[in-house]
Amino acid sequence: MSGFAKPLKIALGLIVIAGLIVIPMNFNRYGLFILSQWAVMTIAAMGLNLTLGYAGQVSLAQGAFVGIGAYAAAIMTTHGWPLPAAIVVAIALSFAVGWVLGYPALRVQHHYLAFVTLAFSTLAFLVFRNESWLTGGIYGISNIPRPHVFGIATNKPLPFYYICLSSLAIVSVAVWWLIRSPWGRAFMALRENPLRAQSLGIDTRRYTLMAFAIGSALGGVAGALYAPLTQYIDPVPFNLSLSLDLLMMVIVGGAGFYFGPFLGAMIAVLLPEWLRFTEGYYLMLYAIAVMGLLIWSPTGILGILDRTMAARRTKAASALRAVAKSRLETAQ
Amino acid sequence: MSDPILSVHNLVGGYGKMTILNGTTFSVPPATITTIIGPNGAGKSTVFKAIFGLLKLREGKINFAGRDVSNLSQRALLNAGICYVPQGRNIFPELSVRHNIELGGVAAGKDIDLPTRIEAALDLFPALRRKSAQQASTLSGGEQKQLEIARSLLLEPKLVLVDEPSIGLSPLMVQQTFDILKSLRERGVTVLMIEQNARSALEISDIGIVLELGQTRMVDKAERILNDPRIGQLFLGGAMEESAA
Amino acid sequence: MKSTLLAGALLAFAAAAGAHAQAIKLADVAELSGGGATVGTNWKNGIDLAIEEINAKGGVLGRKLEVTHADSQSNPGVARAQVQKALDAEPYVLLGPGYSGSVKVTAPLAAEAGIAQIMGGEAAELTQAGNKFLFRTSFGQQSSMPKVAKYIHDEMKAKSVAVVWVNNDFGRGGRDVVVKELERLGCKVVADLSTEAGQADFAADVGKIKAANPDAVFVYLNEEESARILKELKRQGVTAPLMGETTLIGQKVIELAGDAANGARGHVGLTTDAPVDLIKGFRDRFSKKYNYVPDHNGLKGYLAVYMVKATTEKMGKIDSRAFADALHGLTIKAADEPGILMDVTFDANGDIDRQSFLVEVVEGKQVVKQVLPKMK
Amino acid sequence: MSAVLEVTDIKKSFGGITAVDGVSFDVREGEILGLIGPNGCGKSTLFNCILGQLTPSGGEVKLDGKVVTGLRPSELNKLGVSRTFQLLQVFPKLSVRENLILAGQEHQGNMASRLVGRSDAGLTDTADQMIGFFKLDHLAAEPAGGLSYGQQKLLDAAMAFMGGPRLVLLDEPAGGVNPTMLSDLKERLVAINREKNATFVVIEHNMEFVMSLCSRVMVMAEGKVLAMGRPDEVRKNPAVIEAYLGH
Amino acid sequence: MSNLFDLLVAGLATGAIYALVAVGFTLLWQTSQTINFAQGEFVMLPAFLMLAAMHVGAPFWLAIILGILLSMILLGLAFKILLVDPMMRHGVLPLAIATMALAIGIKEAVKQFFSAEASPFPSIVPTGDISILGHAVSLQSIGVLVVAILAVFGLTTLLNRTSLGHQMQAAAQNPTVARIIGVPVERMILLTFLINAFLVALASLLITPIYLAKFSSGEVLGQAAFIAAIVGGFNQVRGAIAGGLLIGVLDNLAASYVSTQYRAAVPLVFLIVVILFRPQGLLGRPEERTV
Repeated sequence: MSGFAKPLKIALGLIVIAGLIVIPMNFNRYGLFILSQWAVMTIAAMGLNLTLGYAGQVSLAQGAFVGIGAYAAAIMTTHGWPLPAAIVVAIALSFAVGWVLGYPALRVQHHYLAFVTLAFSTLAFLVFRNESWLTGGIYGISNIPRPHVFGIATNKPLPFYYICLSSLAIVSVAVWWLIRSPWGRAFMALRENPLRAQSLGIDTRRYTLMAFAIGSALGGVAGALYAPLTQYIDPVPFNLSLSLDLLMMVIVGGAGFYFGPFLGAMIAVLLPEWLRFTEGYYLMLYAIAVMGLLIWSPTGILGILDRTMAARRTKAASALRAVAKSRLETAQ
Repeated sequence: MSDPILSVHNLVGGYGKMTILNGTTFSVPPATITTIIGPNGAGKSTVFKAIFGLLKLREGKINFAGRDVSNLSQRALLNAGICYVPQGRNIFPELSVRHNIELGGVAAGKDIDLPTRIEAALDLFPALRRKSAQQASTLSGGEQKQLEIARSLLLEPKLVLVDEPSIGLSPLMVQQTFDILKSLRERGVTVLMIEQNARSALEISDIGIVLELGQTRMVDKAERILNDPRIGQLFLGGAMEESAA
Repeated sequence: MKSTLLAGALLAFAAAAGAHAQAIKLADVAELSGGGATVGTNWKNGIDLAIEEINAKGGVLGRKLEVTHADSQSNPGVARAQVQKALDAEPYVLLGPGYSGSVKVTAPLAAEAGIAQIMGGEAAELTQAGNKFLFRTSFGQQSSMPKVAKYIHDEMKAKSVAVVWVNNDFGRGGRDVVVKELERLGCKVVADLSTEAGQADFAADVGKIKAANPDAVFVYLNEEESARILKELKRQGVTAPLMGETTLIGQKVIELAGDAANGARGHVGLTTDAPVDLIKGFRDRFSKKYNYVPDHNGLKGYLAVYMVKATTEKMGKIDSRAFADALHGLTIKAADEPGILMDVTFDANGDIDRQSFLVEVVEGKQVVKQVLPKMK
Repeated sequence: MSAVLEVTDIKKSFGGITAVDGVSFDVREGEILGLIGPNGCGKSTLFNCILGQLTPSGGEVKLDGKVVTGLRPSELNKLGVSRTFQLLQVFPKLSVRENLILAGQEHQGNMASRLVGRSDAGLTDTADQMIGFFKLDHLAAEPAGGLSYGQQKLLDAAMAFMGGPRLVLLDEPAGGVNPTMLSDLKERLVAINREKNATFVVIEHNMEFVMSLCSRVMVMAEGKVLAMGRPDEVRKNPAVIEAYLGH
Repeated sequence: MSNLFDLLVAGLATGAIYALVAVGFTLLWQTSQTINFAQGEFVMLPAFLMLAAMHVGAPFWLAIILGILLSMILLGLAFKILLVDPMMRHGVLPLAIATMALAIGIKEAVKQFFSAEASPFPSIVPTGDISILGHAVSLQSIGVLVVAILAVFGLTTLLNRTSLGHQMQAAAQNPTVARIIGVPVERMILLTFLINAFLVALASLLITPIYLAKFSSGEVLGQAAFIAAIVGGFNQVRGAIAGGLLIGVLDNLAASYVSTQYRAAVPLVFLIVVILFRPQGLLGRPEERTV
């Protein structure tokens, strides 16, 4: 990424943003729905990228937090609360649950942590399904209203797409700010060397819990948008496979890269849609594409950039070494 | 000096795009202890990997006991009589001490009398015999190093490559390990060693090799290298020598 | 690099499907992968078979039928997107989905677009929300379950019943209605057991049934699970009579469960095993084309297309807006339209009325014990 | 000179094995204490008990007269106790400068201010000074993982000093470092010791390094203190020769 | 509590299958740090290979042999060479994700090329019951239990009593050193993949007559085996066996005595408790920590 000059990067960013605002105006409802879904999934994946990519805490439960956010929003808005209030509650709730789920991370790491969060994810699904008094059980919650913003109804796909897009924008800025702050640096320290981090005064407990809680809260935000987007939720979409999908988005995009989730969500949400023309084969092709991509670049799409840069650096170092003068000779 | 048992000529190689060895050349006479010294990153361990076929050579030749062994497989090298004891902890922690040693004979297949050789190896290391039924992870650091050496002796090698045997060992343990190497030399085994603890290593060595930036800077009798002021200054921590008691 | 990818994404949407003239376009959204894949695949195959037949005979009002299939992945969110996509292409009629949850999320969209939706869902509430564009292809649970409860009470003379159901919207829906009905009739539900879709080991569930010692067992699971529980019931020696729906006594279950299916009874609204010549013919054609015997979902998909044909021919024109009105209150006779297989009437809610059967498995064969006439 | 660190009767056992068995000593303000002993004698375990990485089974650690036993490593670090590690412990993907900023940031402000405040926590200048002091200038923007082993060891040490510690525990700083680089490191340590009046405890096997750097040396064997004294005294102690030094 | 006996037998029989699958799972983890999320699909596929062989006219015994061979080629050799080898060096996660994708791919392929329907599958063990202590126990359960125990016993003997087994362990515990002392590490790793493929094919043969051959039947099994492996000890063969049996029994007891709605939760809660208080698993060895 450092290959570009700064003004060029800014210009590129502006073009993309303008494109995301203007081009969908001509889209049909399906296109807008998919694009909205992309925005929502990107938010959830950004949360996971924070927890996993930056802070190195493997979580297979992000889908459950999307579910928690979605149920919070669905239950509240169907009871007449406005969506912003529901989003605040969704954030608070998933933040709190994420904080609690962070505690196992203080005891175990890596694949063990993955297993704990995986179990949590399935448990959350069982609660969504079995506690029908609250969640409507397997029947789910239907007729979830879409909000009015500044007096404009967002029942139509385009206005609601803009809600998703602006939420994505807000989250993107917040995450960008977070990762370049000392907190972001502390998160990376957790990922790269928690032991050393501790001895440098970094309160690894608090940062670990924060990484979980903030990442989960973003999952909650995504969920709170997902509910009014589909206007009906049931437990099935929030089972383990959503968590795995989100993980796939983060890894395929490039874990620990700011733009990774954008790309990863694009592949996970859009690629299957593009492949639909192959009918019965589309999921098979999608699976093959994901495997191929990972074989090509196990560090994700953005990992390719990193690799090229590392290769360039090695080459330079190697050349430098070849011409370096021996100290023994200079001493003579 | 008699014909060298090992000679490497103009080795060029590295990892990926990084070239570490830039024409390393030296030879080692039989039944000696030879120590390679040099700064971090000089390519010392890389030379060992190259000799032991763990690094694909871009150029160069390795001759061992009169035959070309460049880019042979590990199994072939082991059977030709070269053993390699890498840096750090190199045991199989969950297998018993005896099974660890036994694995040293894998390369020879069914051609050797394994039980006899295991017994012979255990005779050399009484501490290991006492603990032969225990899991290898229960051994102390020094005993683990002994286990590695014992294991490498199972094939009755002619040349042993030892990378930093003293790292993390107390001075007493270092002495014991060096004593073992000396006893190997007495049995006619050639030892090629890398040591950061260069001064002590050169004291027990016959030959010293100075490696820098992947090239051989100097090959000479160990004592002459020890006494070379430039070497002392650059590679043995000259400043330290003055303040040392 | 990001921008080019994005631009590509945006362009791909802009180039959404162009319009085709001439053929009558139907859109199908079904569960082709995920938990409902078996349901959706049967449904899809039924549709394809019907369209092939109709087109071979010259189509509808001289125009061929054409269908696009889309996979909902058994996920309501995806179903919504796919139905949205299908509706954007302005189909004549929308077919599917099969899962009630997916129907719930998509029905308002079709209604808003004014396009009739012929679906496979059986949950009671679907047709009770006043949606004027939604039609069933089979009995809703609100009409089938009372018949089951009545049979258990009247014919089996059961005072206590164990209810085993699969914990998805299908199973839960049936369970809720049947339990209500049983209690109304004065039967005691002594065991109320939820099971997981795809569950393999029923030892514990059957153990509980055995412990409850009921006069009858009502089993409401998917076909494979039905087969597994039948085997386990036999193994543990449960002797109480078994009652179920099509999913308990279908040919597929008999094939999978073998001897263990003998004696099981069920109410069958729609089955390829019905003693009706037209249905036998359908079954033969289907098995010939796809190499397996369809379940009731295959029939539903097949019927959905013939509903389109019959209604359109009745209207005498191809008019998407008028379709729903024309189908409400319509009676289609098998004599007029053999593809509908049995006489059927649609009410103002889009619910279906048709003959149904009470069947028992005897020596690996379905035997019809009772024919239940149309309700009206 | 007052004692910065007082360790009283520290014990630590794992399962049935006693790794540290009642060790007591103190470290005086401004001194460099060496800690030597055979492998497995409990040196590192002792370090980890002092630093809060492990909870001792018994005993007490006092810092400036206050009991700090059971505090977490991060809390101890904020009280001015810093350390280096036996094996390489830098943050390989962060640049050298970022590594150093990270090492100091938790000593600035509080959690909230670190979230909303400046992204470098105002430490860029301090970090650059430290970079200069350890002669890493040309590498400031390089990822730490790309540095040579010796350079990483220097960075590791530099990081330990970013928070302006009173007491630094160094675990085998010489291990795997070539002699030339090592004399550089020693020079830096001595300078910081003198200029900033920082106190050091050093675990090391390299006798030349220990003997030339330390004012006092403590020898451990089998979890107990075997000897404590000036380097030359310790070196002649028969028990130490028997258990550790040999010859 | 006559019920309890039935539950235990059923639980053990299911658990034995979990154990077979979990053992292969831990083998892959030990030799190549592969967390195989497609392990359930690996069990599902061989049955279809055998069915396919029977469809083209092979007798059952030949179909079994062909199925096992094919699964060793596809799920052992090809899986290792095409997917694991290129990614092994890049850490656990990308490979885990790739196996998730593989799981989708296998399921979809079976559905597309074979059938979305469940198919019956012949049993190698005669159906029917025998009476043990007055309880009817199905021969299938006993058959499953016996074959699974034999397979696992054979495997542990191989690993602990033979030189080949020691070489495999060496390759798993420290591949670099194993290579240096002449252990053909690549061949050992390949061998574990082949063993895994053999075990899943065996599990497939045992379980499919009961579970039926269906493209989605691997999902439940894979997750159960996964939990079993972790609970028992991720890095120990004997742990996986204990975990498998335990989860099988626990699942049945949970369904009986807790709640059918939450039966799936019990093994999961157990899993969380085990990880938090004994992360290495009940019989596992603690993984090394550097403090």
